[in-house]
Amino acid sequence: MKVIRVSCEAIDSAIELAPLVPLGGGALASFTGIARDDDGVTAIELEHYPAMTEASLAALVDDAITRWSLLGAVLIHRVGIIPVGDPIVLVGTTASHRAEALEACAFLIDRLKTDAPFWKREHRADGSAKWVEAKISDNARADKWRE
Amino acid sequence: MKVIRVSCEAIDSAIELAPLVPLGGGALASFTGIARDDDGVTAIELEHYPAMTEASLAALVDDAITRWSLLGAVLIHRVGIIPVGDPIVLVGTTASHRAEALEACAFLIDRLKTDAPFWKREHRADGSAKWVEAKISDNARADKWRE
Amino acid sequence: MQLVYFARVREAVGFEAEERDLPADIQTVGECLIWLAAQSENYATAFDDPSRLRFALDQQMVWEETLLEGASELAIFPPVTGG
Amino acid sequence: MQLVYFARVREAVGFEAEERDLPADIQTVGECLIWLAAQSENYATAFDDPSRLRFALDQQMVWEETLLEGASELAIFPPVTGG
Repeated sequence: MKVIRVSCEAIDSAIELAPLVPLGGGALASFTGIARDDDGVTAIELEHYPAMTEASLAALVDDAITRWSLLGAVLIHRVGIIPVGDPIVLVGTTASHRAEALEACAFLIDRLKTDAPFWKREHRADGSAKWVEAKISDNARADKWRE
Repeated sequence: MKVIRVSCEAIDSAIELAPLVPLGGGALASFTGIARDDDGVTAIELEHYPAMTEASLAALVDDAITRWSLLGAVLIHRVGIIPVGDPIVLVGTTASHRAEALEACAFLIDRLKTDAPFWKREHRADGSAKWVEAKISDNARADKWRE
Repeated sequence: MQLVYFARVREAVGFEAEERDLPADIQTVGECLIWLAAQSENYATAFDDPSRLRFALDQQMVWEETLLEGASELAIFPPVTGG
Repeated sequence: MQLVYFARVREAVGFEAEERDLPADIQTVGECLIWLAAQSENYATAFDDPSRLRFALDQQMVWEETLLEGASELAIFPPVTGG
Protein backbone atom coordinates (compact mmCIF):
# COMPACT_ATOMS: atom_id res chain seq x y z
CA MET A 1 0.00 0.00 0.00
CA LYS A 2 1.45 3.40 -0.87
CA VAL A 3 0.11 6.94 -0.79
CA ILE A 4 2.05 9.59 -2.72
CA ARG A 5 0.59 13.05 -2.99
CA VAL A 6 1.46 16.66 -3.59
CA SER A 7 -1.04 18.58 -1.47
CA CYS A 8 -2.25 22.17 -1.70
CA GLU A 9 -4.01 21.84 1.66
CA ALA A 10 -2.70 21.37 5.19
CA ILE A 11 -1.39 17.87 5.98
CA ASP A 12 -3.04 16.00 8.89
CA SER A 13 -0.44 13.40 10.00
CA ALA A 14 -2.93 11.30 11.99
CA ILE A 15 -5.34 10.90 9.10
CA GLU A 16 -2.62 10.26 6.52
CA LEU A 17 -0.76 7.67 8.63
CA ALA A 18 -3.88 5.75 9.72
CA PRO A 19 -3.96 3.47 6.62
CA LEU A 20 -0.50 2.14 7.57
CA VAL A 21 -1.64 0.67 10.92
CA PRO A 22 -3.78 -2.27 9.71
CA LEU A 23 -1.16 -3.57 7.23
CA GLY A 24 0.20 -6.09 9.71
CA GLY A 25 3.54 -4.46 10.38
CA GLY A 26 5.02 -4.55 13.86
CA ALA A 27 6.77 -1.22 13.29
CA LEU A 28 5.54 2.13 12.02
CA ALA A 29 7.93 5.07 11.63
CA SER A 30 7.10 8.61 10.58
CA PHE A 31 8.79 11.94 9.96
CA THR A 32 7.15 15.37 9.74
CA GLY A 33 9.00 18.41 8.41
CA ILE A 34 7.52 21.57 9.90
CA ALA A 35 7.75 25.14 8.60
CA ARG A 36 9.77 27.14 11.15
CA ASP A 37 9.95 30.86 11.93
CA ASP A 38 13.79 31.01 11.76
CA ASP A 39 14.77 34.68 12.10
CA GLY A 40 11.49 36.31 11.24
CA VAL A 41 10.08 33.94 8.59
CA THR A 42 6.27 34.13 8.62
CA ALA A 43 5.49 31.65 5.84
CA ILE A 44 7.28 29.31 3.48
CA GLU A 45 6.28 29.06 -0.16
CA LEU A 46 6.89 25.78 -1.98
CA GLU A 47 7.15 25.79 -5.79
CA HIS A 48 7.33 22.48 -7.62
CA TYR A 49 7.52 20.92 -11.11
CA PRO A 50 4.03 19.37 -11.41
CA ALA A 51 4.80 17.08 -14.36
CA MET A 52 7.76 15.56 -12.47
CA THR A 53 7.07 15.79 -8.74
CA GLU A 54 4.77 12.85 -8.09
CA ALA A 55 6.77 10.61 -10.42
CA SER A 56 9.98 11.42 -8.55
CA LEU A 57 8.33 10.79 -5.17
CA ALA A 58 6.83 7.53 -6.46
CA ALA A 59 10.24 6.36 -7.65
CA LEU A 60 11.70 7.02 -4.18
CA VAL A 61 8.84 5.18 -2.47
CA ASP A 62 9.16 2.18 -4.81
CA ASP A 63 12.90 2.09 -4.12
CA ALA A 64 12.28 2.19 -0.33
CA ILE A 65 9.60 -0.52 -0.49
CA THR A 66 11.95 -2.85 -2.33
CA ARG A 67 15.07 -2.13 -0.31
CA TRP A 68 13.41 -2.45 3.10
CA SER A 69 10.51 -4.79 2.19
CA LEU A 70 8.01 -2.26 3.50
CA LEU A 71 4.37 -3.27 3.94
CA GLY A 72 3.31 0.31 3.20
CA ALA A 73 4.56 3.87 2.74
CA VAL A 74 3.09 7.37 2.75
CA LEU A 75 4.84 10.39 1.23
CA ILE A 76 2.94 13.67 1.13
CA HIS A 77 4.49 17.05 0.36
CA ARG A 78 2.66 20.34 0.58
CA VAL A 79 3.01 23.12 -1.99
CA GLY A 80 1.92 26.76 -2.08
CA ILE A 81 2.13 29.16 0.89
CA ILE A 82 2.65 27.30 4.17
CA PRO A 83 2.24 29.20 7.45
CA VAL A 84 4.91 28.71 10.07
CA GLY A 85 4.04 25.78 12.36
CA ASP A 86 2.35 23.78 9.62
CA PRO A 87 3.80 20.53 8.25
CA ILE A 88 5.60 20.81 4.89
CA VAL A 89 6.20 17.08 4.37
CA LEU A 90 5.04 13.82 5.92
CA VAL A 91 6.82 10.48 5.53
CA GLY A 92 5.32 7.27 6.93
CA THR A 93 6.66 3.70 6.64
CA THR A 94 5.58 0.37 8.07
CA ALA A 95 7.40 -2.96 8.10
CA SER A 96 7.58 -6.12 10.18
CA HIS A 97 10.50 -4.80 12.24
CA ARG A 98 11.73 -1.43 13.42
CA ALA A 99 15.08 -1.32 11.62
CA GLU A 100 13.41 -1.46 8.19
CA ALA A 101 10.71 1.09 9.06
CA LEU A 102 13.16 3.56 10.68
CA GLU A 103 15.82 3.33 7.95
CA ALA A 104 13.33 3.59 5.08
CA CYS A 105 11.81 6.65 6.75
CA ALA A 106 15.20 8.37 7.03
CA PHE A 107 16.03 7.36 3.42
CA LEU A 108 12.82 8.93 2.06
CA ILE A 109 13.23 12.27 3.77
CA ASP A 110 16.97 12.47 2.97
CA ARG A 111 16.58 11.56 -0.70
CA LEU A 112 13.46 13.65 -1.41
CA LYS A 113 15.44 16.68 -0.26
CA THR A 114 17.89 16.22 -3.12
CA ASP A 115 15.88 14.33 -5.75
CA ALA A 116 12.34 15.79 -5.77
CA PRO A 117 11.74 19.07 -7.68
CA PHE A 118 10.64 21.45 -4.92
CA TRP A 119 11.95 24.93 -4.16
CA LYS A 120 11.42 26.84 -0.89
CA ARG A 121 11.02 30.57 -0.64
CA GLU A 122 10.96 32.23 2.78
CA HIS A 123 8.49 35.09 3.29
CA ARG A 124 9.04 37.67 6.04
CA ALA A 125 6.80 40.15 7.80
CA ASP A 126 8.32 43.03 5.85
CA GLY A 127 6.98 41.48 2.65
CA SER A 128 10.42 40.35 1.46
CA ALA A 129 10.88 36.86 0.05
CA LYS A 130 14.11 34.88 -0.43
CA TRP A 131 14.80 31.56 -2.14
CA VAL A 132 16.35 29.03 0.21
CA GLU A 133 19.77 27.76 -0.90
CA ALA A 134 20.33 24.00 -1.06
CA LYS A 135 22.59 22.74 1.76
CA ILE A 136 25.73 20.75 0.97
CA SER A 137 24.97 18.63 4.05
CA ASP A 138 21.71 17.53 2.38
CA ASN A 139 23.69 16.13 -0.55
CA ALA A 140 26.04 14.31 1.78
CA ARG A 141 23.12 12.69 3.64
CA ALA A 142 21.47 11.67 0.40
CA ASP A 143 24.68 10.19 -1.00
CA LYS A 144 25.13 7.86 1.94
CA TRP A 145 22.00 6.01 0.81
CA ARG A 146 23.30 5.45 -2.70
CA GLU A 147 24.93 2.07 -3.20
CA MET B 1 9.18 19.21 27.19
CA LYS B 2 8.99 15.47 27.85
CA VAL B 3 6.15 13.03 28.43
CA ILE B 4 7.04 9.63 29.92
CA ARG B 5 4.23 7.28 30.83
CA VAL B 6 3.41 3.65 31.43
CA SER B 7 -0.19 3.32 30.25
CA CYS B 8 -2.85 0.75 31.07
CA GLU B 9 -5.11 2.12 28.32
CA ALA B 10 -4.76 2.17 24.52
CA ILE B 11 -2.23 4.67 23.16
CA ASP B 12 -3.51 7.31 20.68
CA SER B 13 -0.43 8.43 18.72
CA ALA B 14 -2.04 11.58 17.34
CA ILE B 15 -3.04 12.89 20.75
CA GLU B 16 0.23 11.95 22.42
CA LEU B 17 2.43 13.49 19.69
CA ALA B 18 0.45 16.73 19.38
CA PRO B 19 2.35 18.55 22.19
CA LEU B 20 5.59 18.13 20.23
CA VAL B 21 4.42 20.19 17.24
CA PRO B 22 4.38 23.72 18.77
CA LEU B 23 7.87 23.42 20.32
CA GLY B 24 9.53 25.15 17.38
CA GLY B 25 11.34 22.17 15.93
CA GLY B 26 11.63 21.80 12.18
CA ALA B 27 11.68 18.00 12.48
CA LEU B 28 9.40 15.57 14.27
CA ALA B 29 10.09 11.83 14.20
CA SER B 30 7.98 9.05 15.68
CA PHE B 31 7.98 5.28 16.06
CA THR B 32 5.04 3.06 16.98
CA GLY B 33 5.49 -0.59 17.96
CA ILE B 34 2.32 -2.55 17.17
CA ALA B 35 1.19 -5.90 18.61
CA ARG B 36 1.19 -8.40 15.74
CA ASP B 37 -0.63 -11.71 15.23
CA ASP B 38 2.52 -13.68 14.34
CA ASP B 39 1.51 -17.34 14.00
CA GLY B 40 -1.77 -17.26 15.86
CA VAL B 41 -1.07 -14.71 18.61
CA THR B 42 -4.35 -13.05 19.67
CA ALA B 43 -3.04 -10.71 22.37
CA ILE B 44 0.24 -9.68 23.95
CA GLU B 45 0.52 -9.26 27.70
CA LEU B 46 3.11 -6.81 29.04
CA GLU B 47 4.38 -7.23 32.62
CA HIS B 48 6.65 -4.53 34.09
CA TYR B 49 8.52 -3.54 37.25
CA PRO B 50 6.44 -0.52 38.41
CA ALA B 51 8.99 0.89 40.85
CA MET B 52 11.65 0.95 38.11
CA THR B 53 9.93 1.35 34.75
CA GLU B 54 9.24 5.07 34.55
CA ALA B 55 12.62 5.91 36.06
CA SER B 56 14.39 3.80 33.43
CA LEU B 57 12.37 5.39 30.61
CA ALA B 58 13.04 8.87 32.02
CA ALA B 59 16.78 8.17 32.12
CA LEU B 60 16.72 7.16 28.44
CA VAL B 61 14.73 10.26 27.47
CA ASP B 62 17.09 12.57 29.40
CA ASP B 63 20.05 10.90 27.68
CA ALA B 64 18.43 11.39 24.24
CA ILE B 65 17.53 15.04 24.94
CA THR B 66 21.12 15.82 25.89
CA ARG B 67 22.82 13.83 23.12
CA TRP B 68 20.63 15.16 20.30
CA SER B 69 19.59 18.54 21.81
CA LEU B 70 15.94 17.61 21.43
CA LEU B 71 13.26 20.27 21.96
CA GLY B 72 10.87 17.59 23.21
CA ALA B 73 10.34 13.83 23.57
CA VAL B 74 7.43 11.48 24.21
CA LEU B 75 7.87 7.88 25.41
CA ILE B 76 4.74 5.91 26.27
CA HIS B 77 4.64 2.15 26.82
CA ARG B 78 1.48 0.17 27.37
CA VAL B 79 1.16 -2.62 29.94
CA GLY B 80 -1.47 -5.28 30.58
CA ILE B 81 -3.26 -7.29 27.88
CA ILE B 82 -2.86 -5.67 24.44
CA PRO B 83 -5.01 -6.87 21.56
CA VAL B 84 -3.30 -7.54 18.26
CA GLY B 85 -3.27 -4.39 16.08
CA ASP B 86 -2.95 -2.02 19.05
CA PRO B 87 0.20 0.02 19.71
CA ILE B 88 2.50 -1.32 22.45
CA VAL B 89 4.93 1.61 22.52
CA LEU B 90 5.09 5.13 21.11
CA VAL B 91 8.28 7.17 20.75
CA GLY B 92 8.18 10.81 19.60
CA THR B 93 11.07 13.27 19.23
CA THR B 94 11.38 16.81 17.92
CA ALA B 95 14.47 18.86 17.16
CA SER B 96 15.55 21.69 14.87
CA HIS B 97 16.77 19.27 12.17
CA ARG B 98 15.85 15.83 10.97
CA ALA B 99 19.11 13.99 11.76
CA GLU B 100 18.74 14.67 15.49
CA ALA B 101 15.03 13.78 15.59
CA LEU B 102 15.43 10.56 13.54
CA GLU B 103 18.53 9.30 15.40
CA ALA B 104 17.13 10.06 18.86
CA CYS B 105 13.91 8.22 17.93
CA ALA B 106 15.84 5.11 16.82
CA PHE B 107 18.02 5.34 19.97
CA LEU B 108 14.99 5.41 22.29
CA ILE B 109 13.25 2.40 20.78
CA ASP B 110 16.49 0.37 20.54
CA ARG B 111 17.62 1.11 24.09
CA LEU B 112 14.22 0.71 25.77
CA LYS B 113 14.10 -2.82 24.36
CA THR B 114 17.18 -3.78 26.37
CA ASP B 115 17.12 -1.38 29.32
CA ALA B 116 13.49 -0.96 30.42
CA PRO B 117 11.96 -3.66 32.66
CA PHE B 118 9.14 -5.03 30.49
CA TRP B 119 8.34 -8.66 29.67
CA LYS B 120 6.07 -9.83 26.83
CA ARG B 121 3.90 -12.88 26.96
CA GLU B 122 2.09 -14.05 23.79
CA HIS B 123 -1.48 -15.35 24.22
CA ARG B 124 -3.01 -17.67 21.61
CA ALA B 125 -6.56 -18.62 20.74
CA ASP B 126 -6.12 -22.04 22.39
CA GLY B 127 -5.60 -20.26 25.73
CA SER B 128 -1.87 -21.01 25.82
CA ALA B 129 0.58 -18.27 26.79
CA LYS B 130 4.34 -18.13 26.21
CA TRP B 131 6.99 -15.66 27.41
CA VAL B 132 8.82 -14.03 24.55
CA GLU B 133 12.58 -14.63 24.55
CA ALA B 134 14.90 -11.64 24.27
CA LYS B 135 16.57 -11.40 20.85
CA ILE B 136 20.37 -11.22 20.59
CA SER B 137 19.89 -8.76 17.71
CA ASP B 138 18.20 -6.37 20.13
CA ASN B 139 21.32 -6.32 22.28
CA ALA B 140 23.49 -5.67 19.26
CA ARG B 141 21.32 -2.73 18.17
CA ALA B 142 21.33 -1.27 21.66
CA ASP B 143 25.10 -1.62 21.99
CA LYS B 144 25.78 0.41 18.87
CA TRP B 145 24.38 3.47 20.68
CA ARG B 146 26.72 3.08 23.62
CA GLU B 147 29.86 5.22 23.39
CA MET C 1 16.87 -7.64 51.71
CA GLN C 2 13.58 -7.36 49.76
CA LEU C 3 13.69 -9.77 46.81
CA VAL C 4 11.31 -9.20 43.87
CA TYR C 5 10.77 -11.56 40.92
CA PHE C 6 9.18 -11.07 37.48
CA ALA C 7 7.89 -13.06 34.49
CA ARG C 8 9.37 -16.56 34.17
CA VAL C 9 11.37 -16.21 37.42
CA ARG C 10 8.27 -15.26 39.41
CA GLU C 11 6.48 -18.33 38.02
CA ALA C 12 9.38 -20.65 38.84
CA VAL C 13 9.70 -19.33 42.41
CA GLY C 14 5.92 -19.25 42.95
CA PHE C 15 5.51 -15.67 44.25
CA GLU C 16 6.51 -12.13 43.29
CA ALA C 17 8.33 -10.87 46.38
CA GLU C 18 9.83 -11.91 49.71
CA GLU C 19 11.95 -10.50 52.54
CA ARG C 20 15.18 -12.46 53.25
CA ASP C 21 17.95 -12.00 55.85
CA LEU C 22 21.07 -12.81 53.83
CA PRO C 23 24.06 -14.42 55.58
CA ALA C 24 26.74 -11.83 56.40
CA ASP C 25 29.34 -13.32 54.03
CA ILE C 26 27.20 -12.64 50.94
CA GLN C 27 28.74 -9.59 49.20
CA THR C 28 27.59 -9.60 45.57
CA VAL C 29 24.47 -10.27 43.53
CA GLY C 30 26.07 -13.46 42.19
CA GLU C 31 26.82 -14.81 45.66
CA CYS C 32 23.22 -14.07 46.69
CA LEU C 33 22.03 -16.04 43.69
CA ILE C 34 24.10 -19.11 44.61
CA TRP C 35 22.76 -18.96 48.17
CA LEU C 36 19.14 -18.64 46.92
CA ALA C 37 19.54 -21.57 44.51
CA ALA C 38 20.42 -23.74 47.52
CA GLN C 39 17.27 -22.90 49.46
CA SER C 40 14.84 -25.26 47.66
CA GLU C 41 14.11 -27.29 44.51
CA ASN C 42 11.98 -24.46 43.11
CA TYR C 43 14.69 -21.93 43.75
CA ALA C 44 17.27 -24.20 42.18
CA THR C 45 15.37 -24.39 38.88
CA ALA C 46 14.65 -20.64 38.99
CA PHE C 47 18.22 -19.50 39.75
CA ASP C 48 20.62 -22.17 38.50
CA ASP C 49 21.50 -20.51 35.15
CA PRO C 50 22.62 -16.91 35.78
CA SER C 51 23.21 -16.37 32.06
CA ARG C 52 19.39 -16.35 31.59
CA LEU C 53 18.86 -13.83 34.41
CA ARG C 54 19.16 -10.07 34.74
CA PHE C 55 19.31 -8.03 37.97
CA ALA C 56 18.39 -4.61 39.35
CA LEU C 57 19.53 -3.28 42.71
CA ASP C 58 17.28 -0.50 44.09
CA GLN C 59 15.80 -0.21 40.55
CA GLN C 60 19.15 0.21 38.78
CA MET C 61 20.35 -2.42 36.25
CA VAL C 62 23.36 -4.28 37.77
CA TRP C 63 25.53 -7.36 37.09
CA GLU C 64 26.38 -10.46 39.11
CA GLU C 65 29.63 -8.92 40.33
CA THR C 66 27.90 -5.81 41.69
CA LEU C 67 28.19 -5.41 45.47
CA LEU C 68 24.92 -5.54 47.46
CA GLU C 69 26.37 -3.00 49.92
CA GLY C 70 23.36 -1.71 51.84
CA ALA C 71 20.88 -1.90 48.93
CA SER C 72 17.33 -2.64 50.08
CA GLU C 73 15.76 -4.29 46.99
CA LEU C 74 17.16 -6.86 44.59
CA ALA C 75 15.03 -7.68 41.52
CA ILE C 76 15.73 -10.88 39.56
CA PHE C 77 14.13 -11.39 36.13
CA PRO C 78 14.65 -12.80 32.63
CA PRO C 79 16.17 -10.55 29.90
CA VAL C 80 13.63 -7.79 29.16
CA THR C 81 11.41 -7.93 26.06
CA GLY C 82 9.61 -4.58 25.94
CA GLY C 83 8.95 -2.25 23.00
CA MET D 1 12.37 21.53 -27.55
CA GLN D 2 10.06 22.71 -24.75
CA LEU D 3 12.12 24.56 -22.14
CA VAL D 4 10.69 25.00 -18.63
CA TYR D 5 12.21 27.10 -15.84
CA PHE D 6 11.62 27.19 -12.05
CA ALA D 7 12.32 29.34 -8.99
CA ARG D 8 15.32 31.68 -9.34
CA VAL D 9 15.91 30.64 -12.97
CA ARG D 10 12.32 31.43 -13.95
CA GLU D 11 12.67 34.87 -12.36
CA ALA D 12 15.98 35.57 -14.12
CA VAL D 13 14.61 34.52 -17.51
CA GLY D 14 11.29 36.29 -16.97
CA PHE D 15 8.86 33.44 -17.86
CA GLU D 16 8.26 29.81 -16.94
CA ALA D 17 8.31 28.06 -20.32
CA GLU D 18 9.12 28.49 -23.99
CA GLU D 19 9.42 26.44 -27.19
CA ARG D 20 12.84 26.67 -28.90
CA ASP D 21 14.21 25.14 -32.12
CA LEU D 22 17.75 24.19 -31.12
CA PRO D 23 20.53 24.31 -33.74
CA ALA D 24 21.28 20.80 -35.07
CA ASP D 25 24.81 20.69 -33.65
CA ILE D 26 23.57 20.89 -30.06
CA GLN D 27 23.88 17.37 -28.60
CA THR D 28 23.95 17.66 -24.81
CA VAL D 29 22.25 19.58 -22.02
CA GLY D 30 25.49 21.50 -21.41
CA GLU D 31 25.76 22.60 -25.04
CA CYS D 32 22.15 23.73 -24.97
CA LEU D 33 22.93 25.81 -21.91
CA ILE D 34 25.85 27.57 -23.61
CA TRP D 35 23.68 28.33 -26.63
CA LEU D 36 20.88 29.70 -24.42
CA ALA D 37 23.28 31.90 -22.42
CA ALA D 38 24.23 33.60 -25.70
CA GLN D 39 20.62 34.51 -26.60
CA SER D 40 20.24 37.60 -24.40
CA GLU D 41 21.52 39.49 -21.34
CA ASN D 42 18.76 37.96 -19.19
CA TYR D 43 19.62 34.48 -20.37
CA ALA D 44 23.31 35.12 -19.75
CA THR D 45 22.74 35.97 -16.10
CA ALA D 46 20.31 33.03 -15.72
CA PHE D 47 22.52 30.39 -17.35
CA ASP D 48 26.14 31.49 -17.03
CA ASP D 49 27.01 29.37 -13.96
CA PRO D 50 26.06 25.73 -14.60
CA SER D 51 27.36 24.71 -11.14
CA ARG D 52 24.31 26.47 -9.66
CA LEU D 53 21.83 24.75 -12.03
CA ARG D 54 20.20 21.33 -12.14
CA PHE D 55 18.44 19.73 -15.12
CA ALA D 56 15.66 17.28 -15.94
CA LEU D 57 15.03 15.82 -19.37
CA ASP D 58 11.45 14.57 -19.85
CA GLN D 59 11.06 14.76 -16.05
CA GLN D 60 14.14 12.64 -15.25
CA MET D 61 17.08 14.18 -13.36
CA VAL D 62 20.07 14.49 -15.77
CA TRP D 63 23.54 16.08 -15.95
CA GLU D 64 25.16 18.52 -18.36
CA GLU D 65 26.78 15.71 -20.32
CA THR D 66 23.47 13.92 -20.90
CA LEU D 67 22.47 13.70 -24.58
CA LEU D 68 19.26 15.52 -25.57
CA GLU D 69 18.56 12.79 -28.13
CA GLY D 70 14.90 13.23 -29.04
CA ALA D 71 13.75 14.38 -25.61
CA SER D 72 10.84 16.81 -25.75
CA GLU D 73 11.18 18.79 -22.48
CA LEU D 74 14.24 20.20 -20.76
CA ALA D 75 13.72 21.72 -17.31
CA ILE D 76 16.39 24.05 -15.86
CA PHE D 77 16.27 25.02 -12.17
CA PRO D 78 18.36 25.73 -9.06
CA PRO D 79 19.31 22.86 -6.73
CA VAL D 80 16.08 21.60 -5.09
CA THR D 81 15.17 22.58 -1.52
CA GLY D 82 12.09 20.51 -0.68
CA GLY D 83 11.25 18.55 2.50
